[in-house]
Amino acid sequence: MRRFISIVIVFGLIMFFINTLSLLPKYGSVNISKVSEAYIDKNVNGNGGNVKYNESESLENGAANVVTSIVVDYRSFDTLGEVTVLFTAALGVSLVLNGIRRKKYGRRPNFILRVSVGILLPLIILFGTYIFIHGHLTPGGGFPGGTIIAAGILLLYLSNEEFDLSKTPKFVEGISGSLYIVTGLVGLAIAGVFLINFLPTGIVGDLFSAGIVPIVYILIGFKVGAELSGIVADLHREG
Amino acid sequence: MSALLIIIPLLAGFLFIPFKEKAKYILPLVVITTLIILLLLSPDQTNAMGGWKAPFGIVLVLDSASYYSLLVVNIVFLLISLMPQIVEKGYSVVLLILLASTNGLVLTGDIFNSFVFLEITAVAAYIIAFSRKNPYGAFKYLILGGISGAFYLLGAIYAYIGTGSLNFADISVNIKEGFLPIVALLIFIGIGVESKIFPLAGWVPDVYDSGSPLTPVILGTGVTFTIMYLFGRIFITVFHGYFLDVVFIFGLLTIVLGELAALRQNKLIKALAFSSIAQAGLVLSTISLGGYEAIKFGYFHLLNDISAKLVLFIIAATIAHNFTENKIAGVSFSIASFSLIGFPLFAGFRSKLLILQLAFSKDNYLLPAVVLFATVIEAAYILKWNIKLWHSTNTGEEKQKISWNVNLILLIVALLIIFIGIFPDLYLKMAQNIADGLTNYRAYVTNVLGGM
Amino acid sequence: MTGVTIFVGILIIISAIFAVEAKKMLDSFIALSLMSLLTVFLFVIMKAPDVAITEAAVGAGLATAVLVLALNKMGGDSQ
Amino acid sequence: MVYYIAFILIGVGIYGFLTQKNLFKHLVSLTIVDTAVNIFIISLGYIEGKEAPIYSKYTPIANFVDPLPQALVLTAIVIGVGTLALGASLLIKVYEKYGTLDVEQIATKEAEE
Amino acid sequence: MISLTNLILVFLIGSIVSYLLTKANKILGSIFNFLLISYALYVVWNIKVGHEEVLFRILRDVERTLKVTNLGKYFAIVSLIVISFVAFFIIEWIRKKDIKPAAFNSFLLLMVSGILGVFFSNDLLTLYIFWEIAVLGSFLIVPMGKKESKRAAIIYVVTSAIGSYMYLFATFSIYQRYGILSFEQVSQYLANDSSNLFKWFVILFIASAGIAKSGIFPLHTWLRITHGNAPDAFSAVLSGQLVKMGSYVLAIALSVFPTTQLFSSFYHGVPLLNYVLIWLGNISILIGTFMAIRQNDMKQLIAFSSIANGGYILVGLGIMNSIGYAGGLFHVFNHAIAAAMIFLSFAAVVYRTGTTKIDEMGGLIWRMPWTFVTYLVGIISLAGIPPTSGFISKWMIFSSLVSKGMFITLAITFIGSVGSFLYVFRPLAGVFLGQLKRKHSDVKEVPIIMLVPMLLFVILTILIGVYPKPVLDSIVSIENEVGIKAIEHSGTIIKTPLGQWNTLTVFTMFSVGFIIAAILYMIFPKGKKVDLTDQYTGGEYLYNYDLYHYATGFYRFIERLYDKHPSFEKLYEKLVSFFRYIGYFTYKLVYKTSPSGYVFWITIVILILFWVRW
Repeated sequence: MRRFISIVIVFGLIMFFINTLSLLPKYGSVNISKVSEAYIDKNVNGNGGNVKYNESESLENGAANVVTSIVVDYRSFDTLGEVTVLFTAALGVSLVLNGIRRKKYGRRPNFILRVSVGILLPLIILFGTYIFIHGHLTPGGGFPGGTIIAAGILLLYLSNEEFDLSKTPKFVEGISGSLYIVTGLVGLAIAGVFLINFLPTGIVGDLFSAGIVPIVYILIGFKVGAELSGIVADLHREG
Repeated sequence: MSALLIIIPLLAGFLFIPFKEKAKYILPLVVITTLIILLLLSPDQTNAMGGWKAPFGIVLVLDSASYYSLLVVNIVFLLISLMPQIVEKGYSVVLLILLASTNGLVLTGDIFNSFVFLEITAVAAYIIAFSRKNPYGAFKYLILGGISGAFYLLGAIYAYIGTGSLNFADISVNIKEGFLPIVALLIFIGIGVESKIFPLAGWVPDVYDSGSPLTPVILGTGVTFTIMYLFGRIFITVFHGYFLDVVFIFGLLTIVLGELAALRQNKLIKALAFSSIAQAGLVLSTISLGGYEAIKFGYFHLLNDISAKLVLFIIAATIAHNFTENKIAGVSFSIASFSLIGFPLFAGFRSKLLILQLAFSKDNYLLPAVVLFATVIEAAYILKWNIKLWHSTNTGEEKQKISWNVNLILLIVALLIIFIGIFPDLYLKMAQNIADGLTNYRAYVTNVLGGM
Repeated sequence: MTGVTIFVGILIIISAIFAVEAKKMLDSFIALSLMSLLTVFLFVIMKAPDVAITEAAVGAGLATAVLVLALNKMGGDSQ
Repeated sequence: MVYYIAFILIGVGIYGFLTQKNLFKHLVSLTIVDTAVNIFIISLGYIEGKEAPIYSKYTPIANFVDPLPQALVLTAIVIGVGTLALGASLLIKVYEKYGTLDVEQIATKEAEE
Repeated sequence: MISLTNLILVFLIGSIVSYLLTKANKILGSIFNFLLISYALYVVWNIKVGHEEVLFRILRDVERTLKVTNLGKYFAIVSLIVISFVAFFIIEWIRKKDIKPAAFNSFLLLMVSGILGVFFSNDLLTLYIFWEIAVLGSFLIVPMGKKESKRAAIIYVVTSAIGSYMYLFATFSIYQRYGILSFEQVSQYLANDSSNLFKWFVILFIASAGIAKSGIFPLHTWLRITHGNAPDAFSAVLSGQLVKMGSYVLAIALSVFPTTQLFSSFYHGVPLLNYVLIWLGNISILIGTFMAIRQNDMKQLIAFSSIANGGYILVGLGIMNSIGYAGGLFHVFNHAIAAAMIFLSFAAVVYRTGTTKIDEMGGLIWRMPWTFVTYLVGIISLAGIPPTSGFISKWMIFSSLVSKGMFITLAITFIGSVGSFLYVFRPLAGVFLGQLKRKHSDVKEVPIIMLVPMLLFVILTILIGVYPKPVLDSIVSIENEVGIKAIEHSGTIIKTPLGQWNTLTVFTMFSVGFIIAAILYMIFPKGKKVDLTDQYTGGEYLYNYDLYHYATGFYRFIERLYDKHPSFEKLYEKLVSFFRYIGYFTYKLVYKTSPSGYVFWITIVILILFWVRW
């Protein structure tokens, strides 16, 4: 009986959403809004124009990856909010599960796991850092890079019983978070606008291009990595 | 410059994460600095984040409405930060984040940014709502908040598709014709859960009764005001009062059923939680009467309700039995409850009177009937608690004495309630400015989009 | 291209239904991570590599890990 | 037609909420709803025959899909995980207090208090 | 001579001062109270009628004014007399009782400031504001009584809230329709308003505040609990004075807004609205009388008598011919004094014996003679026996009923007064006559300070009974002000359509008869005083002679006639529990459910809005 009612309700809900389809453009034939048009051509302030990989120089935002340019430069305030959500979640998890000792799994991790972690860990850490350093060039950025590092930490937790992060993730998290805000404040001090891109943006596609975008993404990478490994550590504590 | 209001508490939060316990002492300092900055700022300015002008980048709007709302929210936070007794170990950092996110919610001029700040407030609220005694309430709140966040996000996306950009002013000016109903409905669901509207706000009694005194105090006053402000900003400035007739009906439902449900509660905090639901419903239905006067009186009543709730929740959470030892707490509790019911010499009377007069002038006979019926019920259960606490014979074994600073704050707010009852101009002027800012959306649009 | 999208879409829905209906908790978590992986694939088809990597790392990777760890902390699959 | 997939997924998520008794399943359904919303947002940005929004050797000139929904989804995914992590830890506490995760048993235990 | 506004402010500040004073020393604070109230009586006594003052401004365009009218002045004097006497009584009474003295005194002054405001406000909203202050003041004192008074306070506030909120609803609809609130303007606008329905709605809703407060039929249940359990001295004020505020609003609703002009006459010149109100009065007379007979607690007994007398006043006011209206107003005075007098004597009895149950007492006449005298004169006035003032007002009401030809109402009021003989006699016999209980043998008379106000009341009743001129003069001035043909009277002679009535001759006749009876009592040998234990009981020695006290179940034979009477208190309790059930239902359904319940409600809201919107 309960199943039947919920099916009817769900069907009604889907009909509600489908009814809105008449408003939406057909799948695949969306016309780009004026805002994203400006983001792609990088001429929000009007001095953009046709951007060409490896040629166009010192644009208003040098990031090759347009999504990263939106996430870290055009709508950087969102990301600040985003990082705070993760920060509060990690803080919440540590407040809720205020365990003290490291929880032992009770059985020695088997041999294959321990050996493969020894091999895989440096690769994972390297790959994670690669992602958030090249955030403004290749897809991915602070968030996936940090998560990959945290996955590495998780592997460490699984592979040996005594491993435990003490307060280090808290410090890394605190420092990288406040550095991110400080870069924003420097922009406020120099140009009177918070989170402005005060460094030269260089050639699109170079490693050292796009002003503060790579710096901010690296900081976010550290912060997310520290927070998520903090969450993993808390899940491994008890008592 | 207005970004500093959000950044400073955030920076303090980030810096103090490694030593959470010490954060209790810098919380008042941070709140005072934000207050000073706020007083230095001039009310109508828009700051584009990252230097990108309005529809493209994110914009923080500081007009008369957000200026005074910020003032109220920061003062509430200041009062709470001056009472370290009610803030448990390690929760001051969460309070810092909550202050940043409430300031952000008030200031932001971008719909997706308001979604992010709403999520931060929600996550911080889940943590505050958690307590060893009642983790289930916090979990239910989390699920409800998650779902409402998803719907709010859907609403934001439909608004983006409808107008091409995410900026409030842009949406209010050129949202395509058919999109308004769907966007208004989804945003209504998203905010409805937080603003305690009847069927959506199932989490309120369990969360307010979570045992730690901080939860009801901060959620009942600071966060409620911010959410009500956001409600006004979106449904009046952006949607030009489109969805308000539906909200009116939901508001009435909230008042009646909120009061009735309060009638049978045997715990004081739960009864007060339902009373705050009912008062929120009253504010919403007054606002949705439409027109400048309605909004002004709605927020005036909200201010009165918040000052009364601040006192009631602190007392309900700290000492829940007789007042014979701590007289000041008893007196301020009675003053706050009389103001809630609307006895003449107190603030609540003024706002209820003005609301009734407004409803009659709009030939709406339903709202006054509901308000008066609800006040009769409210009088019944609040006065029952008043008497039970004043005349309770069981001198509780744990002789809980309220410390002096909590008593001082209770007294100040109680005297403020009486002062407003006699000279209501202080709150009225604030409510007037908020109503000004919210209603003339032409000024808002030109202010934000620079006359585009 | 549309044939592949539809196929992946249907697979996602099936794995989601399985995740909801599964009796044992662990099966539903695995179904959930399968669904995340399929969504990653869908994002790649829809030309959104950034989101694909994030979903892969965060959605499939960490979400499932957190759920399994929490389940483990509660004494295995007792329900 | 990806819209239909997204809507059906939201339906499945809500169905999961309405029928399931185990609180963990509610967390799973919440993730499903979040993923469904993300799919819906990305599908609104997809344009037939356009490339991923990254300037690179293969796509030097701007012939891109709409990048803004992708930026928004980036944030939405991480918010989803944040809530999930907090939800899981709250669940652990609920389990410690009530000894079960079944909604009915918790209701009966709560009624006893 | 300070203005009214300052007088009210003095009382507001006075309440704080008296709180501090009584904290310092109980007696000092109560004396301060008494002096302040008697000063107020002095100010009100010689305030000039028509004197007007602007108080303060709430709604922008209509400023609040205070105006002294004859009606207001009359009611204020009656109330202040009662309260000042009770305040004098409290000076001694407050020492022994276990209530919180400081709070008691300060809230008493707060209530008096509210009362002053009510009687002198010139428009509907100021009256509401001061009405609420008076309710607040009295609400704070009531729970200081016995255990049951905690619940009584809630019922009291809720009932008066129902009444005053209907009143407020009517006030705002008047303000919305005419834009003005002062009594004269409103009555003019009402007079030439076309829609009959609106007039009915407004008058009935305004009268509802009076009905709630003076305990008329539908909203009468709070009187028994509140008067029965409030602190003893305060229930004198409560029934003597607060109930009269309700009659004041009824008087306004009936006479200031002249119902006779507003509505066509329905029955011998009495409009239909008045007729309905008169019938409400009748029902409350019946309820009051029949329920009073059953009561075993003396304070609750007199509470029911207040319901009955409230009914008398409403019947009097409702008839709206000169003699009936005058009768109603005069009865306000009489009942205020009589009820206050009786309650004070009960307070004295409780002060000494500590119980209010009639069957636990007996034979107190030997120990407390003066209290007995007060009580005796009080019930004589309440029952309406000639030498006291009570008779005049009842007689006026009877004659107006006869002249109007409303014989059913006449029959009911007659049953009411006969019934009042019955129920007033019960405490007399149970408490004062009969055998003195052994545990009360050491009871002494109450201290002198408590006796003075009681005896003053006695003198006042008899004086007005003999020489009603001052009260009749003010009634004449009220009737002229309200536009009803004034009654002609000269000193002690009252002319009515049925002939005239000279109080002086009646008094002389009665005193002569009284003296003769006293002489006979002296001459003839008094009966042999028989000690209770001197009983011939067939060899079984009587140990516990209390059994012979016949106060228990005094009117058992009458009560058996209507044992299964419909009780309105239970009806209202069922109503409250119905609301409580709705609350429980919503709480269980929406707030206490599992997360799937919450999601269910969200989807339901979406579907409803979807279905409604498209």
